[in-house]
Amino acid sequence: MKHHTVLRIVTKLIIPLILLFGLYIQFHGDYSAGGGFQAGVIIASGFILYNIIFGLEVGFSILSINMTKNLMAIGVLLYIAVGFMGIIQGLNFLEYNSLLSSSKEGQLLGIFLVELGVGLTVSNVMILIFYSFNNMGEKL
Amino acid sequence: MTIALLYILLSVLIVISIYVIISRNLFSVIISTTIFSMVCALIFLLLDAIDVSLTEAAVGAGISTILFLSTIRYVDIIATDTKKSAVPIVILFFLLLISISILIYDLPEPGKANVVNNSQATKYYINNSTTEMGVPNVVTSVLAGYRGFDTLGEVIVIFIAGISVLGILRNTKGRT
Amino acid sequence: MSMIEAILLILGGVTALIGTIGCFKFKDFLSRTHAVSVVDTFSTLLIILSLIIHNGFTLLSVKLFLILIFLYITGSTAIHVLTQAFLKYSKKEIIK
Amino acid sequence: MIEANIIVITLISVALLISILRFIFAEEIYTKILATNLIGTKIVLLILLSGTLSIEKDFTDIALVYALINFISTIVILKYYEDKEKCNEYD
Repeated sequence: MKHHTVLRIVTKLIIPLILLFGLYIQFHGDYSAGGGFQAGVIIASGFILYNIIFGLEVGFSILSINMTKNLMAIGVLLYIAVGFMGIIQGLNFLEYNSLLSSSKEGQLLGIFLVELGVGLTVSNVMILIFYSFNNMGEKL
Repeated sequence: MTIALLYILLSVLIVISIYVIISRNLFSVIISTTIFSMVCALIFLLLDAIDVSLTEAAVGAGISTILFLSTIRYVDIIATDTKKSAVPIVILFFLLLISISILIYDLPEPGKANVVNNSQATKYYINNSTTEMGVPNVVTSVLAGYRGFDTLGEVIVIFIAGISVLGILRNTKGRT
Repeated sequence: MSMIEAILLILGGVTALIGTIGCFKFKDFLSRTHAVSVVDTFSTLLIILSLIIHNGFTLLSVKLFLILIFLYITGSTAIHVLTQAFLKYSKKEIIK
Repeated sequence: MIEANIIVITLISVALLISILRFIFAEEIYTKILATNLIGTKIVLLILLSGTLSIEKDFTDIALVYALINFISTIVILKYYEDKEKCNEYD
Protein backbone atom coordinates (compact mmCIF):
# COMPACT_ATOMS: atom_id res chain seq x y z
CA MET A 1 0.00 0.00 0.00
CA LYS A 2 2.89 2.36 -0.66
CA HIS A 3 0.99 4.41 -3.22
CA HIS A 4 -1.30 6.00 -0.62
CA THR A 5 0.72 9.07 0.36
CA VAL A 6 -1.69 10.38 2.98
CA LEU A 7 -1.96 7.00 4.64
CA ARG A 8 1.83 6.67 4.88
CA ILE A 9 2.24 10.06 6.55
CA VAL A 10 -0.63 9.50 8.98
CA THR A 11 0.66 6.04 9.89
CA LYS A 12 4.04 7.53 10.74
CA LEU A 13 2.19 9.86 13.12
CA ILE A 14 -0.08 7.18 14.61
CA ILE A 15 2.31 4.24 15.19
CA PRO A 16 4.24 5.81 18.13
CA LEU A 17 0.91 6.67 19.77
CA ILE A 18 -0.30 3.08 19.43
CA LEU A 19 2.89 1.63 20.90
CA LEU A 20 2.89 4.18 23.73
CA PHE A 21 -0.73 3.37 24.52
CA GLY A 22 0.07 -0.34 24.54
CA LEU A 23 2.84 0.28 27.06
CA TYR A 24 0.43 2.38 29.15
CA ILE A 25 -2.04 -0.49 29.28
CA GLN A 26 0.77 -2.90 30.14
CA PHE A 27 2.24 -0.97 33.05
CA HIS A 28 -0.89 0.75 34.32
CA GLY A 29 -2.81 -2.52 34.51
CA ASP A 30 -2.42 -2.65 38.30
CA TYR A 31 -4.45 0.51 38.75
CA SER A 32 -6.98 0.54 35.91
CA ALA A 33 -8.25 -1.81 33.22
CA GLY A 34 -5.70 -3.77 31.27
CA GLY A 35 -2.83 -6.17 31.64
CA GLY A 36 -0.27 -8.13 29.72
CA PHE A 37 -2.60 -9.92 27.34
CA GLN A 38 -4.42 -6.84 26.05
CA ALA A 39 -1.22 -4.81 25.82
CA GLY A 40 0.51 -7.54 23.85
CA VAL A 41 -2.33 -7.71 21.37
CA ILE A 42 -2.42 -3.92 20.91
CA ILE A 43 1.34 -3.66 20.38
CA ALA A 44 1.19 -6.56 17.92
CA SER A 45 -1.60 -4.94 15.91
CA GLY A 46 0.33 -1.66 15.76
CA PHE A 47 3.37 -3.47 14.45
CA ILE A 48 1.26 -5.42 11.93
CA LEU A 49 -0.22 -2.14 10.65
CA TYR A 50 3.33 -0.89 10.06
CA ASN A 51 4.19 -4.09 8.20
CA ILE A 52 1.09 -3.89 6.02
CA ILE A 53 1.73 -0.33 4.92
CA PHE A 54 5.51 -0.29 4.46
CA GLY A 55 6.04 -3.89 3.34
CA LEU A 56 7.31 -7.00 5.06
CA GLU A 57 10.97 -6.34 4.20
CA VAL A 58 11.03 -3.19 6.32
CA GLY A 59 9.35 -5.12 9.13
CA PHE A 60 11.94 -7.90 8.97
CA SER A 61 14.74 -5.35 9.32
CA ILE A 62 13.19 -4.16 12.60
CA LEU A 63 12.10 -7.48 14.13
CA SER A 64 13.29 -10.59 12.33
CA ILE A 65 11.60 -13.99 12.59
CA ASN A 66 14.40 -15.43 14.71
CA MET A 67 14.05 -12.51 17.10
CA THR A 68 10.31 -13.13 17.55
CA LYS A 69 10.98 -16.81 18.24
CA ASN A 70 13.55 -15.92 20.89
CA LEU A 71 11.40 -13.25 22.53
CA MET A 72 8.33 -15.45 22.83
CA ALA A 73 10.40 -18.13 24.54
CA ILE A 74 11.93 -15.50 26.84
CA GLY A 75 8.44 -14.41 27.93
CA VAL A 76 7.43 -17.90 29.09
CA LEU A 77 10.83 -18.45 30.71
CA LEU A 78 10.52 -15.16 32.63
CA TYR A 79 7.17 -16.30 34.01
CA ILE A 80 8.54 -19.68 35.10
CA ALA A 81 11.68 -18.11 36.55
CA VAL A 82 9.60 -15.82 38.76
CA GLY A 83 7.73 -18.93 39.91
CA PHE A 84 10.96 -20.75 40.77
CA MET A 85 12.26 -17.78 42.78
CA GLY A 86 9.60 -18.69 45.34
CA ILE A 87 10.81 -22.29 45.55
CA ILE A 88 14.44 -21.20 45.97
CA GLN A 89 13.48 -19.03 48.91
CA GLY A 90 11.57 -21.81 50.62
CA LEU A 91 7.98 -20.99 49.63
CA ASN A 92 5.53 -22.47 47.12
CA PHE A 93 5.72 -22.18 43.35
CA LEU A 94 4.57 -18.71 42.16
CA GLU A 95 4.51 -17.20 45.66
CA TYR A 96 5.95 -13.72 45.43
CA ASN A 97 6.04 -12.77 49.12
CA SER A 98 9.80 -12.94 49.62
CA LEU A 99 10.99 -11.36 46.36
CA LEU A 100 11.67 -8.09 48.17
CA SER A 101 12.06 -7.14 51.83
CA SER A 102 8.41 -6.36 52.51
CA SER A 103 5.66 -8.79 51.54
CA LYS A 104 3.50 -6.22 49.76
CA GLU A 105 6.32 -4.89 47.59
CA GLY A 106 7.28 -8.44 46.74
CA GLN A 107 3.76 -9.09 45.50
CA LEU A 108 3.84 -5.92 43.38
CA LEU A 109 7.18 -6.83 41.80
CA GLY A 110 6.01 -10.39 41.13
CA ILE A 111 2.81 -9.27 39.42
CA PHE A 112 4.78 -6.73 37.35
CA LEU A 113 7.28 -9.33 36.11
CA VAL A 114 4.59 -11.91 35.37
CA GLU A 115 2.57 -9.42 33.32
CA LEU A 116 5.73 -8.46 31.43
CA GLY A 117 6.28 -12.10 30.52
CA VAL A 118 2.68 -12.50 29.35
CA GLY A 119 2.94 -9.36 27.21
CA LEU A 120 6.19 -10.44 25.55
CA THR A 121 4.86 -13.89 24.69
CA VAL A 122 1.48 -12.77 23.37
CA SER A 123 2.77 -9.93 21.18
CA ASN A 124 5.54 -12.03 19.63
CA VAL A 125 3.28 -15.03 18.99
CA MET A 126 0.78 -12.79 17.18
CA ILE A 127 3.54 -11.18 15.07
CA LEU A 128 4.99 -14.63 14.30
CA ILE A 129 1.62 -15.98 13.13
CA PHE A 130 1.19 -12.91 10.91
CA TYR A 131 4.67 -13.36 9.44
CA SER A 132 4.21 -17.05 8.74
CA PHE A 133 0.92 -16.51 6.93
CA ASN A 134 2.14 -13.59 4.87
CA ASN A 135 5.61 -14.28 3.49
CA MET A 136 4.82 -16.79 0.81
CA GLY A 137 7.57 -18.87 -0.70
CA GLU A 138 10.16 -17.64 1.76
CA LYS A 139 12.02 -19.88 4.12
CA LEU A 140 10.99 -19.28 7.71
CA MET B 1 -32.00 3.44 30.38
CA THR B 2 -29.00 1.11 30.41
CA ILE B 3 -31.36 -1.89 30.28
CA ALA B 4 -33.12 -0.54 27.17
CA LEU B 5 -29.79 0.10 25.43
CA LEU B 6 -28.73 -3.42 26.38
CA TYR B 7 -31.80 -4.95 24.74
CA ILE B 8 -31.25 -2.94 21.54
CA LEU B 9 -27.65 -4.12 21.35
CA LEU B 10 -28.59 -7.75 22.01
CA SER B 11 -31.13 -7.67 19.17
CA VAL B 12 -28.41 -6.21 16.93
CA LEU B 13 -26.25 -9.23 17.82
CA ILE B 14 -29.02 -11.62 16.77
CA VAL B 15 -29.48 -9.80 13.44
CA ILE B 16 -25.76 -9.90 12.70
CA SER B 17 -25.45 -13.59 13.52
CA ILE B 18 -28.37 -14.46 11.21
CA TYR B 19 -26.60 -12.47 8.48
CA VAL B 20 -23.40 -14.45 9.11
CA ILE B 21 -25.31 -17.70 8.54
CA ILE B 22 -27.10 -16.54 5.38
CA SER B 23 -24.27 -14.72 3.63
CA ARG B 24 -22.20 -16.68 1.11
CA ASN B 25 -19.28 -14.28 0.74
CA LEU B 26 -16.39 -15.01 3.12
CA PHE B 27 -15.18 -11.43 2.99
CA SER B 28 -18.42 -9.93 4.27
CA VAL B 29 -18.71 -12.70 6.87
CA ILE B 30 -15.35 -11.65 8.32
CA ILE B 31 -16.35 -7.98 8.32
CA SER B 32 -19.59 -8.82 10.12
CA THR B 33 -17.75 -10.80 12.81
CA THR B 34 -15.72 -7.65 13.40
CA ILE B 35 -18.93 -5.67 13.94
CA PHE B 36 -20.21 -8.47 16.20
CA SER B 37 -17.15 -8.12 18.45
CA MET B 38 -17.48 -4.34 18.57
CA VAL B 39 -21.12 -4.49 19.73
CA CYS B 40 -20.23 -7.29 22.16
CA ALA B 41 -17.54 -5.16 23.80
CA LEU B 42 -20.03 -2.33 24.28
CA ILE B 43 -22.38 -4.78 26.03
CA PHE B 44 -19.57 -5.89 28.35
CA LEU B 45 -18.84 -2.25 29.15
CA LEU B 46 -22.48 -1.62 30.04
CA LEU B 47 -22.36 -4.61 32.41
CA ASP B 48 -19.31 -2.99 34.14
CA ALA B 49 -16.92 -5.75 33.04
CA ILE B 50 -14.23 -3.37 31.91
CA ASP B 51 -11.29 -5.77 31.49
CA VAL B 52 -13.36 -8.21 29.45
CA SER B 53 -14.51 -5.35 27.26
CA LEU B 54 -10.93 -4.27 26.60
CA THR B 55 -9.94 -7.83 25.72
CA GLU B 56 -12.90 -8.28 23.40
CA ALA B 57 -12.16 -5.02 21.59
CA ALA B 58 -8.47 -5.79 21.14
CA VAL B 59 -8.67 -9.49 20.34
CA GLY B 60 -12.05 -9.93 18.69
CA ALA B 61 -12.13 -6.82 16.53
CA GLY B 62 -8.43 -6.23 16.01
CA ILE B 63 -6.15 -9.20 15.77
CA SER B 64 -8.61 -11.93 14.77
CA THR B 65 -9.77 -9.90 11.73
CA ILE B 66 -6.15 -9.60 10.62
CA LEU B 67 -5.46 -13.31 11.12
CA PHE B 68 -8.68 -14.44 9.40
CA LEU B 69 -7.94 -12.26 6.38
CA SER B 70 -4.35 -13.55 6.25
CA THR B 71 -5.67 -17.09 6.34
CA ILE B 72 -8.16 -16.72 3.51
CA ARG B 73 -5.49 -15.08 1.39
CA TYR B 74 -3.06 -17.91 2.14
CA VAL B 75 -5.50 -20.67 1.21
CA ASP B 76 -6.81 -18.71 -1.80
CA ILE B 77 -10.56 -18.94 -1.33
CA ILE B 78 -11.57 -15.34 -0.98
CA ALA B 79 -15.18 -15.50 -2.10
CA THR B 80 -17.16 -18.65 -2.68
CA ASP B 81 -20.76 -18.68 -3.83
CA THR B 82 -22.06 -22.15 -3.12
CA LYS B 83 -25.49 -23.23 -4.24
CA LYS B 84 -26.29 -24.94 -0.94
CA SER B 85 -29.33 -23.40 0.77
CA ALA B 86 -29.00 -21.94 4.25
CA VAL B 87 -32.46 -22.99 5.49
CA PRO B 88 -31.41 -26.02 7.65
CA ILE B 89 -28.73 -23.98 9.40
CA VAL B 90 -31.22 -21.20 10.12
CA ILE B 91 -33.71 -23.71 11.58
CA LEU B 92 -30.92 -25.19 13.73
CA PHE B 93 -29.96 -21.67 14.84
CA PHE B 94 -33.48 -20.89 16.00
CA LEU B 95 -33.81 -24.22 17.85
CA LEU B 96 -30.56 -23.48 19.66
CA LEU B 97 -31.71 -19.94 20.42
CA ILE B 98 -34.99 -21.15 21.94
CA SER B 99 -33.37 -23.87 24.03
CA ILE B 100 -30.68 -21.54 25.37
CA SER B 101 -33.23 -18.87 26.25
CA ILE B 102 -35.23 -21.46 28.20
CA LEU B 103 -32.08 -22.55 30.04
CA ILE B 104 -31.16 -18.96 30.96
CA TYR B 105 -33.99 -18.86 33.52
CA ASP B 106 -32.06 -21.29 35.74
CA LEU B 107 -28.93 -19.16 35.90
CA PRO B 108 -28.39 -16.87 38.90
CA GLU B 109 -28.92 -13.17 38.38
CA PRO B 110 -25.65 -11.49 37.36
CA GLY B 111 -23.90 -9.32 39.89
CA LYS B 112 -25.98 -10.27 42.96
CA ALA B 113 -23.97 -10.68 46.16
CA ASN B 114 -26.08 -13.37 47.85
CA VAL B 115 -25.73 -16.00 45.12
CA VAL B 116 -23.85 -19.17 46.11
CA ASN B 117 -21.16 -18.66 43.45
CA ASN B 118 -20.29 -15.19 44.71
CA SER B 119 -20.34 -15.93 48.44
CA GLN B 120 -17.02 -17.62 49.26
CA ALA B 121 -13.94 -16.87 47.18
CA THR B 122 -15.11 -13.66 45.52
CA LYS B 123 -15.72 -11.99 48.89
CA TYR B 124 -12.23 -12.98 50.04
CA TYR B 125 -10.63 -11.52 46.91
CA ILE B 126 -12.56 -8.26 47.14
CA ASN B 127 -11.83 -7.77 50.84
CA ASN B 128 -8.16 -8.77 50.91
CA SER B 129 -6.78 -7.76 47.51
CA THR B 130 -5.66 -4.28 48.50
CA THR B 131 -4.14 -5.26 51.85
CA GLU B 132 -2.37 -8.43 50.69
CA MET B 133 -1.29 -7.50 47.17
CA GLY B 134 -1.27 -3.70 47.14
CA VAL B 135 -3.00 -3.74 43.75
CA PRO B 136 -6.22 -1.71 43.47
CA ASN B 137 -7.50 -3.58 40.39
CA VAL B 138 -8.94 -6.84 41.70
CA VAL B 139 -8.94 -8.49 38.27
CA THR B 140 -5.18 -8.11 37.91
CA SER B 141 -4.48 -9.44 41.39
CA VAL B 142 -6.71 -12.48 40.85
CA LEU B 143 -5.25 -13.13 37.40
CA ALA B 144 -1.57 -12.81 38.22
CA GLY B 145 -1.51 -13.34 41.98
CA TYR B 146 -4.14 -15.66 43.40
CA ARG B 147 -4.63 -17.67 40.21
CA GLY B 148 -1.11 -17.39 38.82
CA PHE B 149 -0.94 -21.05 37.90
CA ASP B 150 -3.95 -20.76 35.54
CA THR B 151 -2.34 -17.80 33.77
CA LEU B 152 0.86 -19.80 33.36
CA GLY B 153 -1.20 -22.48 31.59
CA GLU B 154 -2.79 -19.88 29.31
CA VAL B 155 0.57 -18.42 28.32
CA ILE B 156 1.91 -21.88 27.53
CA VAL B 157 -1.17 -22.59 25.39
CA ILE B 158 -0.51 -19.44 23.34
CA PHE B 159 3.17 -20.38 23.05
CA ILE B 160 2.27 -23.86 21.77
CA ALA B 161 -0.17 -22.30 19.28
CA GLY B 162 2.64 -20.15 17.88
CA ILE B 163 4.97 -23.15 17.64
CA SER B 164 2.40 -25.30 15.86
CA VAL B 165 1.54 -22.59 13.29
CA LEU B 166 5.25 -22.31 12.60
CA GLY B 167 5.57 -26.06 12.26
CA ILE B 168 2.61 -26.38 9.87
CA LEU B 169 3.55 -23.52 7.56
CA ARG B 170 7.32 -23.99 7.51
CA ASN B 171 8.89 -24.79 4.13
CA THR B 172 5.68 -26.02 2.52
CA LYS B 173 5.80 -23.48 -0.30
CA GLY B 174 9.56 -23.15 -0.46
CA ARG B 175 10.30 -26.77 -1.32
CA THR B 176 7.60 -27.72 -3.75
CA MET C 1 -26.55 21.49 34.04
CA SER C 2 -25.86 24.33 31.70
CA MET C 3 -27.81 25.14 28.58
CA ILE C 4 -24.79 25.15 26.26
CA GLU C 5 -23.84 21.56 27.05
CA ALA C 6 -27.35 20.26 26.37
CA ILE C 7 -27.64 22.19 23.10
CA LEU C 8 -24.25 20.95 21.87
CA LEU C 9 -25.08 17.38 22.86
CA ILE C 10 -28.46 17.30 21.14
CA LEU C 11 -27.03 18.97 18.01
CA GLY C 12 -24.38 16.25 17.94
CA GLY C 13 -26.97 13.49 18.21
CA VAL C 14 -29.15 15.03 15.49
CA THR C 15 -26.17 15.37 13.12
CA ALA C 16 -25.24 11.72 13.75
CA LEU C 17 -28.77 10.63 12.87
CA ILE C 18 -28.89 12.84 9.76
CA GLY C 19 -25.56 11.55 8.51
CA THR C 20 -26.64 7.96 8.97
CA ILE C 21 -29.95 8.51 7.19
CA GLY C 22 -27.97 10.10 4.36
CA CYS C 23 -25.71 7.08 4.20
CA PHE C 24 -28.79 4.88 4.00
CA LYS C 25 -30.69 6.85 1.37
CA PHE C 26 -27.99 7.87 -1.12
CA LYS C 27 -27.63 5.73 -4.22
CA ASP C 28 -23.90 5.59 -4.98
CA PHE C 29 -20.76 5.17 -2.97
CA LEU C 30 -19.20 8.62 -3.29
CA SER C 31 -22.30 10.41 -1.98
CA ARG C 32 -22.36 8.00 0.94
CA THR C 33 -18.81 8.90 1.90
CA HIS C 34 -19.92 12.51 1.99
CA ALA C 35 -22.69 11.66 4.48
CA VAL C 36 -20.43 9.52 6.66
CA SER C 37 -17.82 12.27 6.90
CA VAL C 38 -20.39 14.46 8.67
CA VAL C 39 -20.73 11.88 11.44
CA ASP C 40 -16.98 11.32 11.65
CA THR C 41 -16.07 14.96 12.07
CA PHE C 42 -18.92 17.26 13.04
CA SER C 43 -20.91 14.98 15.35
CA THR C 44 -17.86 13.78 17.31
CA LEU C 45 -16.67 17.36 17.66
CA LEU C 46 -19.98 18.54 19.13
CA ILE C 47 -20.48 15.62 21.52
CA ILE C 48 -16.91 15.51 22.85
CA LEU C 49 -16.85 19.30 23.22
CA SER C 50 -19.98 19.09 25.33
CA LEU C 51 -18.48 16.37 27.53
CA ILE C 52 -15.29 18.44 27.96
CA ILE C 53 -17.34 21.46 29.09
CA HIS C 54 -19.24 19.20 31.49
CA ASN C 55 -16.09 17.81 33.12
CA GLY C 56 -14.13 21.03 33.41
CA PHE C 57 -10.33 21.06 33.23
CA THR C 58 -9.40 17.59 34.54
CA LEU C 59 -7.40 14.55 33.41
CA LEU C 60 -10.59 13.13 31.95
CA SER C 61 -10.95 16.19 29.70
CA VAL C 62 -7.39 15.81 28.45
CA LYS C 63 -8.10 12.17 27.56
CA LEU C 64 -11.32 13.19 25.81
CA PHE C 65 -9.38 15.79 23.82
CA LEU C 66 -6.87 13.11 22.79
CA ILE C 67 -9.74 10.89 21.62
CA LEU C 68 -11.12 13.81 19.59
CA ILE C 69 -7.79 14.41 17.85
CA PHE C 70 -7.34 10.70 17.21
CA LEU C 71 -10.83 10.32 15.73
CA TYR C 72 -10.30 13.35 13.52
CA ILE C 73 -7.04 12.08 12.07
CA THR C 74 -7.98 8.43 11.63
CA GLY C 75 -11.57 8.88 10.46
CA SER C 76 -10.68 11.31 7.70
CA THR C 77 -7.73 9.19 6.60
CA ALA C 78 -9.78 5.98 6.47
CA ILE C 79 -12.47 7.56 4.29
CA HIS C 80 -9.86 9.18 2.03
CA VAL C 81 -8.08 5.86 1.47
CA LEU C 82 -11.38 4.09 0.86
CA THR C 83 -12.42 6.63 -1.77
CA GLN C 84 -9.06 6.43 -3.52
CA ALA C 85 -9.25 2.64 -3.67
CA PHE C 86 -12.80 2.87 -5.03
CA LEU C 87 -11.74 5.28 -7.78
CA LYS C 88 -8.83 3.06 -8.75
CA TYR C 89 -10.38 -0.40 -8.70
CA SER C 90 -14.13 -0.11 -9.06
CA LYS C 91 -15.65 -1.58 -12.20
CA LYS C 92 -18.71 0.66 -12.22
CA GLU C 93 -19.03 3.89 -14.18
CA ILE C 94 -18.84 6.97 -12.00
CA ILE C 95 -21.75 9.34 -12.44
CA LYS C 96 -20.41 12.73 -13.36
CA MET D 1 -27.37 17.01 31.51
CA ILE D 2 -28.72 13.54 32.25
CA GLU D 3 -31.95 14.09 30.27
CA ALA D 4 -30.05 15.41 27.25
CA ASN D 5 -27.69 12.46 27.61
CA ILE D 6 -30.55 9.98 27.43
CA ILE D 7 -32.06 11.68 24.38
CA VAL D 8 -28.73 11.58 22.57
CA ILE D 9 -28.14 7.93 23.46
CA THR D 10 -31.56 7.11 21.97
CA LEU D 11 -30.77 9.05 18.78
CA ILE D 12 -27.41 7.37 18.34
CA SER D 13 -28.79 3.88 18.95
CA VAL D 14 -31.44 4.46 16.27
CA ALA D 15 -28.60 5.58 13.98
CA LEU D 16 -26.69 2.39 14.91
CA LEU D 17 -29.66 0.26 13.84
CA ILE D 18 -29.91 2.13 10.53
CA SER D 19 -26.22 1.66 9.82
CA ILE D 20 -26.51 -2.07 10.57
CA LEU D 21 -29.26 -2.19 7.93
CA ARG D 22 -26.99 -0.28 5.54
CA PHE D 23 -24.28 -2.88 6.16
CA ILE D 24 -26.60 -5.81 5.51
CA PHE D 25 -28.24 -4.44 2.35
CA ALA D 26 -25.06 -3.06 0.77
CA GLU D 27 -24.44 -4.24 -2.75
CA GLU D 28 -20.64 -3.78 -2.95
CA ILE D 29 -17.79 -4.36 -0.54
CA TYR D 30 -16.69 -0.71 -0.33
CA THR D 31 -20.03 0.31 1.14
CA LYS D 32 -19.68 -2.48 3.69
CA ILE D 33 -16.28 -1.20 4.80
CA LEU D 34 -17.73 2.32 5.01
CA ALA D 35 -20.59 1.05 7.17
CA THR D 36 -18.10 -0.72 9.45
CA ASN D 37 -16.24 2.54 9.94
CA LEU D 38 -19.52 4.31 10.68
CA ILE D 39 -20.56 1.70 13.26
CA GLY D 40 -17.17 1.96 14.95
CA THR D 41 -17.46 5.73 15.30
CA LYS D 42 -20.99 5.36 16.69
CA ILE D 43 -19.80 2.86 19.27
CA VAL D 44 -17.02 5.18 20.42
CA LEU D 45 -19.63 7.90 20.94
CA LEU D 46 -21.93 5.47 22.79
CA ILE D 47 -19.09 4.43 25.10
CA LEU D 48 -18.31 8.06 25.93
CA LEU D 49 -21.98 8.91 26.58
CA SER D 50 -22.83 5.84 28.65
CA GLY D 51 -19.58 6.22 30.59
CA THR D 52 -20.89 9.45 32.06
CA LEU D 53 -23.98 7.58 33.27
CA SER D 54 -22.16 4.61 34.78
CA ILE D 55 -19.89 4.44 37.83
CA GLU D 56 -16.79 3.31 35.94
CA LYS D 57 -14.11 5.94 35.42
CA ASP D 58 -11.86 4.10 32.94
CA PHE D 59 -14.10 4.32 29.91
CA THR D 60 -11.83 6.75 28.06
CA ASP D 61 -9.13 4.07 27.77
CA ILE D 62 -11.60 1.72 26.15
CA ALA D 63 -12.84 4.44 23.81
CA LEU D 64 -9.25 5.12 22.73
CA VAL D 65 -8.64 1.38 22.12
CA TYR D 66 -11.82 1.34 20.09
CA ALA D 67 -10.87 4.29 17.89
CA LEU D 68 -7.51 2.66 17.29
CA ILE D 69 -8.83 -0.81 16.50
CA ASN D 70 -11.46 0.68 14.19
CA PHE D 71 -8.77 2.40 12.12
CA ILE D 72 -6.54 -0.67 12.01
CA SER D 73 -9.31 -3.05 10.96
CA THR D 74 -10.56 -0.67 8.23
CA ILE D 75 -7.09 -0.34 6.72
CA VAL D 76 -6.39 -4.07 6.94
CA ILE D 77 -9.68 -5.11 5.31
CA LEU D 78 -9.10 -2.58 2.53
CA LYS D 79 -5.53 -3.82 2.00
CA TYR D 80 -6.52 -7.45 1.55
CA TYR D 81 -9.44 -6.51 -0.70
CA GLU D 82 -7.11 -4.37 -2.84
CA ASP D 83 -4.68 -7.29 -3.16
CA LYS D 84 -7.48 -9.49 -4.41
CA GLU D 85 -8.55 -6.84 -6.94
CA LYS D 86 -4.96 -6.53 -8.20
CA CYS D 87 -4.79 -10.31 -8.72
CA ASN D 88 -7.99 -10.16 -10.76
CA GLU D 89 -6.59 -7.33 -12.87
CA TYR D 90 -3.47 -9.18 -13.97
CA ASP D 91 -5.21 -12.49 -14.67
